[in-house]
Amino acid sequence: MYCPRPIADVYNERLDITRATHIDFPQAIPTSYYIDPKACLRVNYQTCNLCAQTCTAGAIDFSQKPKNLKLKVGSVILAPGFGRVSHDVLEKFGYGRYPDVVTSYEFERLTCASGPTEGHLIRPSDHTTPKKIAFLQCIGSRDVTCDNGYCSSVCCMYAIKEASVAKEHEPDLDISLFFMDVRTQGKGFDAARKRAEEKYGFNVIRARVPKIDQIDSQLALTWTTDDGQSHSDLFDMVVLSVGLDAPEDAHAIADIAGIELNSYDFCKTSHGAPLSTTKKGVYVAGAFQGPKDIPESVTQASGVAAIASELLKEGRGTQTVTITYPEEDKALEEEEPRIGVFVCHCGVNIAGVVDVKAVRDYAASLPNVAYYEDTLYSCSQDALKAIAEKVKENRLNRVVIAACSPRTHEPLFQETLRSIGLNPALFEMANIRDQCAWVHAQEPEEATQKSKDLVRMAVAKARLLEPLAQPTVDVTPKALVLGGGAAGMTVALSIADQGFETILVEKSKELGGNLRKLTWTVDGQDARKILKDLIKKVEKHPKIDIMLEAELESTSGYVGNFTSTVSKGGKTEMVNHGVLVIATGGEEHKPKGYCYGESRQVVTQLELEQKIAKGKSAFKTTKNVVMIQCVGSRGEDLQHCSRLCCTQAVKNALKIKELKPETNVYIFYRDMRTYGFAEDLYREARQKGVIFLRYTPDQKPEVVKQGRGIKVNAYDRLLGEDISIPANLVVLSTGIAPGENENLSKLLKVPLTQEGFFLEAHAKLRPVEVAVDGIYLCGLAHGPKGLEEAVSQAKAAAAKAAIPLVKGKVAVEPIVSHIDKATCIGCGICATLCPFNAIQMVKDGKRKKAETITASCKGCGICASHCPVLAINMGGFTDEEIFAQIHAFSPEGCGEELEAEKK
Amino acid sequence: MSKAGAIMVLGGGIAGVQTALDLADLGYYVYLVEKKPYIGGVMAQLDKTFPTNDCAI
Amino acid sequence: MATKKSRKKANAEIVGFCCNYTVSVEPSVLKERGLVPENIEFKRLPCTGRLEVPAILDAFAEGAKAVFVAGCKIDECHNLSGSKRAAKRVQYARKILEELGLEPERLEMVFVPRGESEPIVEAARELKMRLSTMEGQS
Amino acid sequence: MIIAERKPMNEILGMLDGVKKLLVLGCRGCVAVCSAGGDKEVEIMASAIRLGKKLSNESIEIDASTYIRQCDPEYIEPLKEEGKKYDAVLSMACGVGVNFIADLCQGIKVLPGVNTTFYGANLSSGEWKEMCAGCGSCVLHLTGGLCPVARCAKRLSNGPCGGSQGGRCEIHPETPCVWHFIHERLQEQGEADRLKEIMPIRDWSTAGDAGPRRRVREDLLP
Repeated sequence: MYCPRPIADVYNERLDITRATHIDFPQAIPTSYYIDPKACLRVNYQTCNLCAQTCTAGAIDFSQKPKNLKLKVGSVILAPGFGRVSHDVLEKFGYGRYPDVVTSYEFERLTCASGPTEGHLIRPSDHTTPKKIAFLQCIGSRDVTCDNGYCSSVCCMYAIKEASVAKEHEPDLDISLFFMDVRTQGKGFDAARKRAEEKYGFNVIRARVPKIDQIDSQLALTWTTDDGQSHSDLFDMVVLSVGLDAPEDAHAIADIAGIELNSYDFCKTSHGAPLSTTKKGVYVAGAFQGPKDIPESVTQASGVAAIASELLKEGRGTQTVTITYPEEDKALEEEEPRIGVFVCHCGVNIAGVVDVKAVRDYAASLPNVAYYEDTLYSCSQDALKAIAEKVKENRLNRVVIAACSPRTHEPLFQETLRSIGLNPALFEMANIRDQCAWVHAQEPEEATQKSKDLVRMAVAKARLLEPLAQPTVDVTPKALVLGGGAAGMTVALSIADQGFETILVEKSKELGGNLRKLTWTVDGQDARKILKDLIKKVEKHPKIDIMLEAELESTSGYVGNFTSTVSKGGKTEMVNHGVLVIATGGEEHKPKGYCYGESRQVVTQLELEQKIAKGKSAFKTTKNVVMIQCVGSRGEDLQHCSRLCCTQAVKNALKIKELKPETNVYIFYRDMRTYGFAEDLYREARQKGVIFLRYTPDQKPEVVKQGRGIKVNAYDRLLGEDISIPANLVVLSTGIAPGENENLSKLLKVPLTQEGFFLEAHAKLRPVEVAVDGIYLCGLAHGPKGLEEAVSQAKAAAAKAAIPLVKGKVAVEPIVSHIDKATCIGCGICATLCPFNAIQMVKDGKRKKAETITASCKGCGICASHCPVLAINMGGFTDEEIFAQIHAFSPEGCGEELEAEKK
Repeated sequence: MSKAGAIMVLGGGIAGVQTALDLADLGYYVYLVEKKPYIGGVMAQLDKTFPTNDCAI
Repeated sequence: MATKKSRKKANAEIVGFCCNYTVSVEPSVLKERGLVPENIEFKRLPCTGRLEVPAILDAFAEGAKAVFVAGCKIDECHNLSGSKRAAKRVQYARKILEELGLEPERLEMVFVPRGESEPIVEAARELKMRLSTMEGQS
Repeated sequence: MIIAERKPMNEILGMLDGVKKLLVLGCRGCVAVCSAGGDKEVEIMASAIRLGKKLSNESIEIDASTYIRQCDPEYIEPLKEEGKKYDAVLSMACGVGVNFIADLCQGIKVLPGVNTTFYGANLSSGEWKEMCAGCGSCVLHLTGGLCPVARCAKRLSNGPCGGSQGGRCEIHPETPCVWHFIHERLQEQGEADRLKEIMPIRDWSTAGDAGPRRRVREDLLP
C-alpha cells in the first residue's frame, strides 16, 4: 500500500502496474504481501523502508537473509511446468511493434473480471472495444524455425475458450480462428468445440497466417487456404495462441536432479514409463514431461504420487503431522440463533451489477441477524480469517455467505467454521453471483432485489440449521481391479506395490487386453516386450490375486466396505474390498462401409500392425497404401474423436516406409491430431514422402472394388479435382469404441457419457474419480487414449484408490437421510428408489422399517421427497428448513419492509 | 536404512499442488517448492477453463 | 509486329504499381474498408523492376491524375536491383511528364519494407492530398 | 556507332500538328544500342505522344514498329506500302534513316524523332563520347590511334595549339587535350620523333565539304 516503487504487474502480464510490495491476486495462497527483491528500493539501494515503518503488525524485517535448507527426502518430484515461447518468435508476428497484437496470456487477463480492465475487453492501443478479433494458432509450436517442432497440445482448446469468453463479454464480436488443424482431441472436447462454433458463430479458417501487418491501427492478415486461394482481412485485435515451451531453467533442473532432457529440453521419459525420469527416485509430472492440458497434468500428478508411494511405502506415515480442530462449542450452538451475514463483492463480478452495500444493509433488518458485513473476496485467505474473527468476536452460531456457488466454495467456508469450533452444518450460502449478477447483468436493480430475496431465504433457513455429526468408518484394506489390460495391470501392480492386497479380474482367458495387438509403441519401443514384462510382474506379485475368465456380478456397500460377487467358470466368489478400479478398456471400432469385410485388402490400423509385424514379405506386392482417418469417428458411428488414430496412422506409415521405402502411402485426414511430440512423426512422414490429403465430411473418400483390386476415389483440395488412387491396401483408422459398459454402469451406479465411456467426477480436477466414492477409473474405459496416457492414468487411479486404504478410515457425508422409525410405515418406496442402495428394510418388531446405511447415502434426497408420511429428513435440508426458506420467498415472508421499499 | 517419509515436489502449479495433495493423503510429508510468491502457477492466471468455462481459480 | 490496341478507359484517379513483396493485404480489402481513396487502382507486379516507362505514361493517358510505384526497400529487393531500376524509370517518366507539361509530383516512387501495407496506404493518401492541393491552385 | 538522342517532347508534338495517324518507326541498329530509337524507346515515344495529345485534347492513332535497319533498302521496302496508311512516319533512326525513307518512299511524310549527334563509343551504360568525325582520310597510324580531327577542338593536325595547358583543352577545360595524349602515347611507343614530321596538308574534300559523299566499291557491285 505504501510502497513508492511502481513495477510492471507480471501476474497481469504487464498490462497493469503494481508496487514492489504486493499481493498478486486477492485469492493468492499464501495471501501475504510479497516484496520483489529486484525492485525494492530498500533491498537494492538501502533507502526507503517505508513499508517496514508502516506495517502495524511489524511483519517486515529487512535483516532477514536467504537461507539454505537441507531437506532429507525419499523422492523428488519435478513439476516445474512449462516456459514461455521466446520473444523473438512473437516479434515475427508484430508483437511488441503493434500494440493490439496480444498474447493469449494477456487476452486471458483482459477478459478476466479481476484483471487489469476488470473484464472489459479493450484494445491496448486506444482502449476501445474491438469488433473483430483473430486468433492465430501454433505460435511457437509446430514450427521448426524456432526449434519447437512439437505441438503444444492445448492452444486449440484455450483459443476456443478465450474466443467463447470474449463472445460472452461482447456478443457482437466477429471472431476468426486460424488453425492448421483443429486439435480438440480431449474427452468431450470435439463436441464442446462444435457447440462453441455453432453457438458463437466463429469463422474457423484452416490456414497459417505467416505475418501481421498494421494499417491505420488495424491489423491486416493475409493467408492462403488449401485450395490455393489467397485472402486478406483487417482486424481490430489479434491474439497469438502462444505454445508451451520447456521451462527456462530446464537445464539447471536437469543438472541438479541428474536427469536427462529430450531434444526439446522437456524431461526425457518413455511411453512405457511416462512418469519416470532417467534417474531412479526422481519423477516428473505435468507440462515438463511434455506439453499437456489441465486434466492430463492432474492425472500425471496423482500418478506420480502413486509411484513415489510405491517406492517409499516403508516410510509412509513416519513424518506426517495431523491437523486438530478445536472442540465444538456445543453450548453456543444451542443458544438462540445469532446469524452473521457476509455479502461478497467478488471483485466486480457481483458488485459490478448488484448493489452489495444495499444487500448487506437489508440483511441487517432480518430477524436473528447479529452481524452483517460486505467483503471484497470472501474466499481469499485474509477474508476467511476476518470472517472467523468476526464470528468469534460476535459469538455468532450461524453463518450465511452471499457469494458464489456452494458447489465450488461451500467446503472452504465450512472448513473455516470448523477451525473455530463451529459445526460446518451451521452454514448457508446464497448464490448471488451466478443467479443474480451474471444472469441479470443488464438489470442491476432487479438483480439487487433478487439478491435480497435470496439472502432473506438463506437467513430463514439458517435460523433452523442444526449441527450434524461427522461419522467415520473403517476400511477393508483391499482393492478390486476390473480389467487386465495395460491399465488394469498397472493399477493392480501399483496398489500392490504400495502394500495392499489386490484382486485383478479379467474376463478373457489371458492378461494384456488391447496391448496384445500392438507391435511398437509410438516412441519405437517393442510393445510385446512391455506386455511380457508387465504380465510377469503381475503374475509374480504376492499381493495380486488374478482371476481370469471372471466377471463382476454384483457390488454392494460403500467406500471402504464393498462386497462384490465375481463369477468364474460358473461359480461365484464373494470378495470384500475397500476400493474398486474400473479398467475394463474399450475396443477398436469395426466400421460399416468402405468395403471393410468385403475385401481382404481393406483392414483396420490394428490389423495393419499385425501385418507389419510379419515384416517386409507381407508387403511384397504392395505399391500403394491408402489410409483413411476418422472412419466411423467424429460424427459417423462414433461421435467422438479417438485421439490416438492420427499418431497411430503416422507411426504405421513410417513403419511401411521403413520396410519398403518405394511404397506410396497416402493418408486422407480431416485434422491431423498428432499432438505433443507425435508432431515429429508427422513431419518425418511428410519428409519421407507420405502424402497427406485433407478431406471434409461432405466429401469423404470412397473405397470401390475394381476387378480384383480396389481404388479410392476422393477430392483433392489442392488440385481442385477428383482423383482416383488404385490401392493394394486400404487402412481404416476406425477409432476406439466403448466396451460393453452399460451393464457395469448399472451395477456400480457409475454414469456413462453420451458416447458410452465412464464419466469422471470432474473433467478437469478429478479425472480418475467417479461420482461414487471409492470407485476409480482409468484406461480406455474412461475414453480413447494412447498407451503413455493410459499408464499415467492407471498410476493416478492407483494413487486415488490407495488413499482410503492408507487412511484406514473414511469420513461419511454429514448430509444423509434420517428415518424417523416411529413415523415410518415400512412401505419400502424409499428403498426401491434409492439409486445408491443406501436404504435397507429391517425388521423392527413385527413390521419392517426403513433404515439408512449412512456410509452409502449420497444425500440426494430422493427418499425424503417420496416418503408418503414425511418420515425422512435430510441433514441440512430438513422439511422445516426448506419450508422456512420457501415461506421467506413468499410476499408474506418478506414482510412490510419489502412492500415499503417497492413503493 | 529406514526409508524416508518425506518427498520434495518442485513446482507449485496445478501438477505440483495435486501431487502434493495426493502424497499428503497417502501419508507422506511434502515439501512443495515454488519460485513465485503464490501457488497455482499458470492456472491461477487463467480466467476460465475449456470446455465448461468453469472459473479457473 | 507489335501494335497497341486501343485500351479501354479506366477511371481510376490514382494508380499504384505495387511489387508483389510489398502490400500484403488484398487491395480490394483496403478499398472495401475505406482505407484508401475510392478512385484508386492497384496493379500488382512480380517486381517493380519489370515496370516499363510506357506503362506509367499509359496510366496517365488512361485518365490517372497521379501514379505511384511501390517497390521494396532498395537493399531488400527480392530480385536485388528491381527497385533500383524502377526508381530510374520513374525518374525518366517524370522527365517526360515535365516535357509534356505535367507536374512531375504526380508520379512518385515509394520504398516499402517487406510485406507492409501501411506505407502504400500512406502513399495513396499522400498523392490524393497532392492532387487536391494542385487542383486548389489551378 | 552512331549516337542519337530523343528530341524534346514539345518539339515532337509541334511536328505532329494535324497528324491523326502516326507510325513511330524504330531501328535496331546503332540507335537501339545507344537506347535512342530501339523497340523500347519506340514504345516510350508512342506512349508519350499519346499522353501529350490527350493533354491537349487531341486525338491521334499511333502504331509502333521497329525495322532491323533503316539504312538498307531491303529493310525499308515494306514501308513503301505500309507507310501510306499514315499521315506521317516518325523515324527514331539516325538522320540516315530519315533521309533514306524520304528518298525511297514517295508520298510519305517522314519526321525525325531523334537528334543524331556523332559517331561515338559507349563509355559506360548511358554515356557516349565522340571518337571519329568520319572525315574520310585517316591519320590514326601517325597519332597513336587517337584522332585529332574528332577529338581536338580546333581539328589541328600538327600538335597542340598554344592554349593547351596542363593537358587540358583551351576551349573545353574539362576535356583533356588529345594532342597531349598523342604525345604521351607516341613516347610510350618510342616514336615521339614522329611528332617532328610535318604532316602534309589535309585533303578536307573527303570530309564532305562539297555535298553528300558517296563511295563505290567495285568488288561489291552487282
